[in-house]
Amino acid sequence: MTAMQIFFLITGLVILGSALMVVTTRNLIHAALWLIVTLFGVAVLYAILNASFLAVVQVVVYIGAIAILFIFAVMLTRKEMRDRGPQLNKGWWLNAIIALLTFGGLFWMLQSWNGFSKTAADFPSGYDAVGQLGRALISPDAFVLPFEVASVLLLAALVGAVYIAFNRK
Amino acid sequence: MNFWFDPVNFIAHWLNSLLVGWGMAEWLAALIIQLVGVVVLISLMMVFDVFLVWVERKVVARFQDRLGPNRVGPFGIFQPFADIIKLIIKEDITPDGADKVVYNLAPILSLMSVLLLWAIVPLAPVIFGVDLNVGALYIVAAGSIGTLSIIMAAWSSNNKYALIGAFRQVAVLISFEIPMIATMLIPTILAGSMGMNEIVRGQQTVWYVVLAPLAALTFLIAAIAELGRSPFDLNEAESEIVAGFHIEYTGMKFGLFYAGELLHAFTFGGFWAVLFLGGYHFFGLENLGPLVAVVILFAKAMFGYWVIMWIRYTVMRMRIDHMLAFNWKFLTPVAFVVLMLTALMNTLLRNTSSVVYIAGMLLTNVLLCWIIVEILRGFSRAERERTEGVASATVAAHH
Amino acid sequence: MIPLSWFLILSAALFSIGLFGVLSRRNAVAILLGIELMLNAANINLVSFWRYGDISLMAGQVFAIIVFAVAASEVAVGLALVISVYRRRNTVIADELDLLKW
Amino acid sequence: MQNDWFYIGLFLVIGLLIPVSALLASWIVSPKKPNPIKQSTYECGMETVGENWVQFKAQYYIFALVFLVFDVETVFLFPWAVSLGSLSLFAVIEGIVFVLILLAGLVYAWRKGMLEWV
Repeated sequence: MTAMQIFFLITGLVILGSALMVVTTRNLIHAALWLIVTLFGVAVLYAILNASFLAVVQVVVYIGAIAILFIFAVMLTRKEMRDRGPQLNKGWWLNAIIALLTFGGLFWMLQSWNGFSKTAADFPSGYDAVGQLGRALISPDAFVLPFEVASVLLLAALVGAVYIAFNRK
Repeated sequence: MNFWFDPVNFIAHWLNSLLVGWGMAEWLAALIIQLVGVVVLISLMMVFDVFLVWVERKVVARFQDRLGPNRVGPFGIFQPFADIIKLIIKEDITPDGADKVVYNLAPILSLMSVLLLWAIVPLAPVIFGVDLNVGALYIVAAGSIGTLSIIMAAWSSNNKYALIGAFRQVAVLISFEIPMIATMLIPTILAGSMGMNEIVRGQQTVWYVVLAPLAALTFLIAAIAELGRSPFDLNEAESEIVAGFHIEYTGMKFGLFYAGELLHAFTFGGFWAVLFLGGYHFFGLENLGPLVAVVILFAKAMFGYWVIMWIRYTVMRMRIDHMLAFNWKFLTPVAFVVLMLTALMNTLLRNTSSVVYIAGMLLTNVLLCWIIVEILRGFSRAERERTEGVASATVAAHH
Repeated sequence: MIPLSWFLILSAALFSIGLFGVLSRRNAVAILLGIELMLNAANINLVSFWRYGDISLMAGQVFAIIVFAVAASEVAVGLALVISVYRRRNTVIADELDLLKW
Repeated sequence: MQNDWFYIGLFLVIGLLIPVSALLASWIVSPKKPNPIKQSTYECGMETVGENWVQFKAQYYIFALVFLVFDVETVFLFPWAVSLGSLSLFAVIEGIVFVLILLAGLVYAWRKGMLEWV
């Protein structure tokens, strides 16, 4: 057990624990705050995986924008501060079984794959992942089309969201 | 290895040999050295923060034709220590109905988000926390933790004014974040890297404020809005919502918000210096030694901080609709146009001689500035004619 | 060094928790929170496959960034729908939105 | 690169500990004499009426929405900006097209009057 592995296990426990709080806590603002803990844990995982750019982007996009939007939406769709009534469906135990089965199925499927417990080579120091990413996003024989399509997707989302939510008559 | 030219490594080596000489494991010694470095840097910033309280009070006093603190010690320099003692021994009130955990966490996160920024500031060529290759986005990430702390503070303190103040503040923060990110892209393009060290190194010959003056100006305006300072201090419009999101905070918790705000202003002064004013470069003076470079950077950061204070104590508060319209209808489009033009001109001119390159970039900015001013003039003329037309129509109706 | 399996198991667990949230929550906003968890689980997989494969192939990271864009669009449109429904029906409980069941 | 993040992690921990220790010092020293009036919500001396729930202005949400879209867009632009120095003019044009598409969204929101404060 190396220090890195212990650190990974702690991060993983924090992620899973806070994710459980997201789906079970009664107070929706608390659920959004727990989601932020989960997302921050995922950012730490990206840092462990040497994906610095994605780690920072995770914090910028998820915590800085998506979580804020969630908190705004929770505040916008409530008549009072307290959450009344049950927060889970009646058949929640059935759903828990479905989720457990999904996890079991995924686990079984993954462990039968021969690359399951692969280890990675050491990360070359001075490897410019951000520059590589930029060139991959721009070069015509790589991902230039997804790059432009993402822009169109965001445009469509903006137009659609603005139209749906605030169509004044 | 010389103390004058590489103080950090000199001390680190000395500490390392000392600790290993005591029979300590190599990795533990390395960890302790890193820890000492972090603690020293953060303590330095906290001590500086105390000094900033005095600077801010003294400067605002001069702007308002007063003397400012002048009783405790020479020039009142010990006033902040009296303030700190007062804050510490003050009773800490938690209002009924507050969400205790979130309520206590918010001021801590607020100060932490500012302290985190100092991890990437290159104080000198050899004195810096860490040379992160995603520095520019890291600034935004730390800022988003600050935004979060505002929402947490307001929601958990169970107060109407706090919530209204936080909504306003967050709306302004997230709106002005867009031009700020867009202008941070420009030094990134010019230096070819997001790392702060690389950006400062790229300004050895010419500061980016010469190559992209419009971007520097836009960044300053967006930074002032990010700080929630006048003319963008709607979050604490005293006559409307008392003190904004930290209305229910007393004692040391309020002190943390206050300390965070002051240090944030100074930090953005520092980033303005790093991104546009050449960082620790000052016409070759930084070659005298890293400690001189640190002094240069702090002087430039202080200049940025002073400009922010100057604007704060001179300009009146804006209305929120004007503020958001100013951002979305003016600052954001301008920032993106500057970004596109800079990227284009940089690519077109990069193979020419440096004189042509600098002149070309500067001329592009001047031309763009002229076009923007012309558009604004046309717009305001139309607006004036419209309002005058309305006014004369009402006058006519009255007769 | 951490084996790839740990990342995959973690992301499978996160995905299952998100799935549970989507299936069990009554509030529509909370359902969207569950979907965020599932998207994050997918992203962990993409990035760890990038790291454990050939790091000079950027497909994993590019896909992860595209997932960020998709997540942002999903949240924007999803929450806009929730708000629109709340304005018309005055509820965000998914079970009570049964107009199409008739 | 992981060493960099290790350093940032240390920074995070110390940056948390310093405010916490300030709060602890204050907690040890300060008097604690709670009473109901002191604990009540501060509204300039007026009795607090109703819950702290205020009508949330939908306009704030629109700005958050527009912000979200632009935030994600700039994330795409950072790798582009970093590698711009080694790319051809064609790549610059691609980035400009990307920005223009997004600005079209801003123009749409503007023309629909969504950016007005009503």
